[in-house]
Amino acid sequence: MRGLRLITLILIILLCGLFAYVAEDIPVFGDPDAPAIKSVELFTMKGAEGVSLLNRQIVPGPLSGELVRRGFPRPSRVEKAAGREGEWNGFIKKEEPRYAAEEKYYRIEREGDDLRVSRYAFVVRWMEKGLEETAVPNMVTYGLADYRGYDTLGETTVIFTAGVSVILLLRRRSRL
Amino acid sequence: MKEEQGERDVIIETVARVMIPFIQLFALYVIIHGAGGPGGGFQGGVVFASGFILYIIAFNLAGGRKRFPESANTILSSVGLYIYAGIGLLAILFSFGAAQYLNYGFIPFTSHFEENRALGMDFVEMGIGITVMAIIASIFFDLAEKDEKQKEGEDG
Amino acid sequence: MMEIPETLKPLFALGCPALAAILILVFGRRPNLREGVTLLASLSQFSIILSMASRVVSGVKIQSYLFPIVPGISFGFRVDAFGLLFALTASSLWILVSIYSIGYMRALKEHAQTRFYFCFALAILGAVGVALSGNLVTMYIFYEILTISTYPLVAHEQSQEAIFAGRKYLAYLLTSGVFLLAAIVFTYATAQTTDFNPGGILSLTSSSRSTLITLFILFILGFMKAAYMPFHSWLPAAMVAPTPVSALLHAVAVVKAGVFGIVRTVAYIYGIDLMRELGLGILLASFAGVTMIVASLFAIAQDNLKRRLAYSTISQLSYIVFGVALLSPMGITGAILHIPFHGFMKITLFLCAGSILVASGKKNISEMGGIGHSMPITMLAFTVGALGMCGLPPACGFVSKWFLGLGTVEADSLLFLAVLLISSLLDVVYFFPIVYIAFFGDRERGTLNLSEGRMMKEAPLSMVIPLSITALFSIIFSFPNPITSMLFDLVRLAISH
Amino acid sequence: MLSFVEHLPVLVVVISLLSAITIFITGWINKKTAWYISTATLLSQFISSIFILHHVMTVGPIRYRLGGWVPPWGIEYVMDALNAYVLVILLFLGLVCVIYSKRNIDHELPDKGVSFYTVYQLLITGLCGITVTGDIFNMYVFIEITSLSAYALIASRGKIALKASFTYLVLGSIGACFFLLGIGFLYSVTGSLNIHDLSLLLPPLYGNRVVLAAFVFFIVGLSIKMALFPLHTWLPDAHAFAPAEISAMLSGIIIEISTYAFIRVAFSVFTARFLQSLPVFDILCWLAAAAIIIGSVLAISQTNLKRMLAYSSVANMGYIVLALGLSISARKAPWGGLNPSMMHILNHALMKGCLFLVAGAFIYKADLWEIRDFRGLGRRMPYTCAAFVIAALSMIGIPPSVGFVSKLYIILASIEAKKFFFVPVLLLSSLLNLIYFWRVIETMYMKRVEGKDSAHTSHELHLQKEEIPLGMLAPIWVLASLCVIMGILWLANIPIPLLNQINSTFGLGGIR
Repeated sequence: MRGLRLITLILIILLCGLFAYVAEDIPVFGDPDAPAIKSVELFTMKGAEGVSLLNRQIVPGPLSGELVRRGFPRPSRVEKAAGREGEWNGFIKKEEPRYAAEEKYYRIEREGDDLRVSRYAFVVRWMEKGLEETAVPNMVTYGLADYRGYDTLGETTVIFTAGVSVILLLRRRSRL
Repeated sequence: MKEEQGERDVIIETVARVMIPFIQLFALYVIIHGAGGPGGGFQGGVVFASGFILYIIAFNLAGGRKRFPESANTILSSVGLYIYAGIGLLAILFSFGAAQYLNYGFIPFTSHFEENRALGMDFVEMGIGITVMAIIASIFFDLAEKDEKQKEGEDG
Repeated sequence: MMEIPETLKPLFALGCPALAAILILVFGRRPNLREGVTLLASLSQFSIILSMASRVVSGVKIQSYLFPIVPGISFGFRVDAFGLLFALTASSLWILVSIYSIGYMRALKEHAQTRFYFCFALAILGAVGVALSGNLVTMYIFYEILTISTYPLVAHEQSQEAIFAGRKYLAYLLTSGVFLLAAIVFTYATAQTTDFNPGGILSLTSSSRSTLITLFILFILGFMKAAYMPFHSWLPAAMVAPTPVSALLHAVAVVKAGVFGIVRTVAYIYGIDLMRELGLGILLASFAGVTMIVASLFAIAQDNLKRRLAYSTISQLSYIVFGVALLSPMGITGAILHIPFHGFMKITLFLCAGSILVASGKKNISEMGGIGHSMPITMLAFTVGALGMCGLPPACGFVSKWFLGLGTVEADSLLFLAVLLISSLLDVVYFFPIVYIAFFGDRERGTLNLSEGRMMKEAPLSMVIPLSITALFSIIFSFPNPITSMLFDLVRLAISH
Repeated sequence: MLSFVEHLPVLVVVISLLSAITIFITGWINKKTAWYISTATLLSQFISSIFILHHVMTVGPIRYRLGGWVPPWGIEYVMDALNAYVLVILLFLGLVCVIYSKRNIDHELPDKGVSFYTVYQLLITGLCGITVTGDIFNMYVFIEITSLSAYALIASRGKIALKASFTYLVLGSIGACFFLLGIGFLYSVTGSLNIHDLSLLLPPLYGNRVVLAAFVFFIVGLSIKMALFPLHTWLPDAHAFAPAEISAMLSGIIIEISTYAFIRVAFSVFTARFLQSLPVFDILCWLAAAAIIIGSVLAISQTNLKRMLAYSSVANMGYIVLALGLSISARKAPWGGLNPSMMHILNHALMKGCLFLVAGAFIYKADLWEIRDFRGLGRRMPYTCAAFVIAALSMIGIPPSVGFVSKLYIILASIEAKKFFFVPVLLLSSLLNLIYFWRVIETMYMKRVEGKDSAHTSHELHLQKEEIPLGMLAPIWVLASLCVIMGILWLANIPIPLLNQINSTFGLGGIR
């Protein structure tokens, strides 16, 4: 038992050390001023020729090509973001017929001559569209029970499994 | 048996008698309210089960079993999951295969797609609540029973 | 009989024992039917293989490839003259041995006879499969089947000794199987194929000298079934098996499969030229030469008849390896001829040993005084076999040894000729006493049946007939006739590429 | 409009879950229904998995959006050739084991049938869930279901099994935690949980320390789950003391599914390019080699049949992982990429499933655990022992059985990868296999029953047959005969196109 405790202690220390080493590279940890993760940076395009096109809501060819080459969906149009100057949102066509025909997908920022392309994390989408799409005001609830409803079914099953396991192992004189 | 009766505590019994209905009512509130505010099936289910647990602590195991028999426990723990999984299947059935599993919008509770989603979620939360309640109670009953048997064994 | 398409013939030849094995299991409780199946299967297998002979003699190679295993290797058969020769030997002897074993097993009231016949059929499947395989991988599959299926036969008696012998048998042979697999895989990695090709598939251009030599050693280790020294000790140990098993498997099928594999490797994987270039012939020949002489010396020391025969087998097998290792046409002719010839002669000797055991319960040579008088046919057959072993006419051992001798001359090696002669002399030394004791030994001790205590006579007819036939053939082979000429045609084809 | 087949991946999981809760209720009313419902469910699941495989092979991968949400926003099920293949294996063995369990559970857990089948069905649910999912967190949830039910099933025999199960629980939970940590790290840098999506987002981040740490966490966590050599300590006891069908499932499926999860993480979340930049797979090869040798040596030292088989499982996981480790350097079509490891996943499921079921049959009939007690079994239970011999020969690697095929292909792969060291390791291991399996066969067939040595024929008459009921014998023989049939099919390259499709999904193999 004592050996086990010692091993556990060493493991915990090792894990802490690892975490300290790694933490710098986690976006939120690395930069104290950064907001919670909202988008994932995909790539930076050098020499963005089509910035003027972005102003006109058209996706420049090289950008579109680069995205498709990397396996992402082809953007249909771009729109000025609500934020500061030099930021656009890229839209993609939705295959789901229920809602609006397009949805916000990419986030494109200008940095000097370069274009930084990111993609919104799914939390952003939940926050922005959740109420509209599910008519439930509680984000935790619609995240849990709708967007990731299947996970929750799994979790409920875990609880059920635990209960039946206890019955299997402990209960005597039962019909089960 | 006498000893056990001697352990009975009037204060705890009375408080429990008063509290349990309120605890369970609150649990129902937590489950139902899940859509609009803090709460949900897991939390509500646990709170509901805590009512039974309080009952057993205050009174005794046999009484608790009488109030919440094994058969009801068994059926309820499955019914919760039935509701959850069934709602998912209903989405496929009502849309004749067009919609995916758990796509609540296609279950025609109302004529409005988003309302359907919200209602679907409510049912799902209820399912979770029932299962969690029944399972927590079941585990507690099993553990308590084991404990009691061990005590008997030590006495005898 | 229905005409079988030519390309399917190898399959049918293998199908006979496979089907027989299943039927034997099915009829396990009905001995007559079970043994009938064995006989029928052996006859039909032999006739199928024989029917391929005429085509093969005319120079056609019957090929049937079933499916590709990996690129460059297909599971399939290619019947060439050399393979056919081995297949013919094994399947023709199967007929005789199955007749013999019916008598033997019933006379001794052996247990687990169904298992015996089942495994026997599987072993024949393995041996004939090895003979007909078109490439190393197919051959390996049957080679391993042969190993596994003979284990229950070796350990048949289920005594402590038999179990130990079985363990030894498996330990040696499966270990060697592992080496063989390694060798095959590396061959495939270098040559991208493992098909047998007259003239070889490996060459110095594809890999270095040392690699090829290492690979060759792996191959030789892989064919441990050939029972060369110092990896021979499983063979004498395996003599605890019932005599028909020792006769067919440990004198013909199993060990010959090993020798067959070595010949295949030398002639069809490496090729004579490459062997000569690498200097491997000398290596192999010296190895074989040592085994020939040492095994003969061991044989002299044995009193148990079957063990003496086993050491004789070890020695004789090395003749074949030796002949191939000379890398001269005459040597190879002698070696290939020695495969069927030695098969027939050695099986005669073993069958005689079994008959003696059944008739008298005797295993040791020293107890066999005067046995020739009460069992004249058996001992006459034994004498023929012994003459052949020593390389004396009129038995056919003379023919193959003659060619081997020519081979040594062709290879310009007087040393090897001397080895051959010394070894033949030693053969005489350990065979002659048996014959002498049998006919001129102490009659009082020898003619009583040890187990029943009464005067002994010949073994049952179903045992005497097969051994007479094999003895007869051992003589026929050394005289010109259609069978011998067909054999010679096959051998000529096998070496003429 | 989705076709019916496209609904099947999710239905396979949901049907299993529904059947678990149905068993729970109907079992309360009538105990006997449990087995029938379980068997019917598994049969229908197996049939649908074949439909799925057919669809995947002919039409292409199935992508199914649960709840109708487009992938990165919601959960997605992806069926490609890899998981369709694994799903078929898993449901097949599950079906065979449940058929076997009818008599065995009546015998071993007489009054716990209902909860046993409920948990068994939940186990199948979890395994199917891991297999079909395309979302890494969803995979974690199902790993939890699988592990929980596995803990319970192992412990179900009580007494010493409880301790075995507890060890597994502790180590398994650590493994699951590591897996979860890995998921958390990946989420922290990419904000996504979808496997396909992650594979798109990760390439720019390959140098990132978080990503590397996540990868290490995944490897360590899943190595515990799949009992890779230094982390295998939970396995022998768990395998030895569980009921027979659970041992078979554990050894044949559960650790293999963890391997599947590993492959998924390594090749789908990360990519072959990432793996090539790290020496991880080389290290895996060496660990696997150690697992093969040490597992076999430890197996030799066992006297208890089930423990011996358990250590043999450690060795066989070594085979799979070795094949996996070679997968990025060996590229030639039939043994390139994942082919050998995929092969051995199926082969090991067949062989070890059969062996464990046979071991269970011995326990069922005569409560025989120790190898030395098996004297004369070859006569008393001829069919069972014959099946054992076939499966054992297959483990040793006698052609044309499945064991030979996987050995051959792994050797070819290691030559192709120019890692010659592993060739002797594999060959040696087959000799070690020979030692410990032959000991059993020899005891069963060759050793005489004590006191009956005198006459040859007498013990044939004395020992009457005590064969197990057909309901247990049939599954054993299905597996045993598949050991040979599948071996021939592999040699004939018939299922190779399927494996090649798996490889092409991950950009491996390809030269034909």
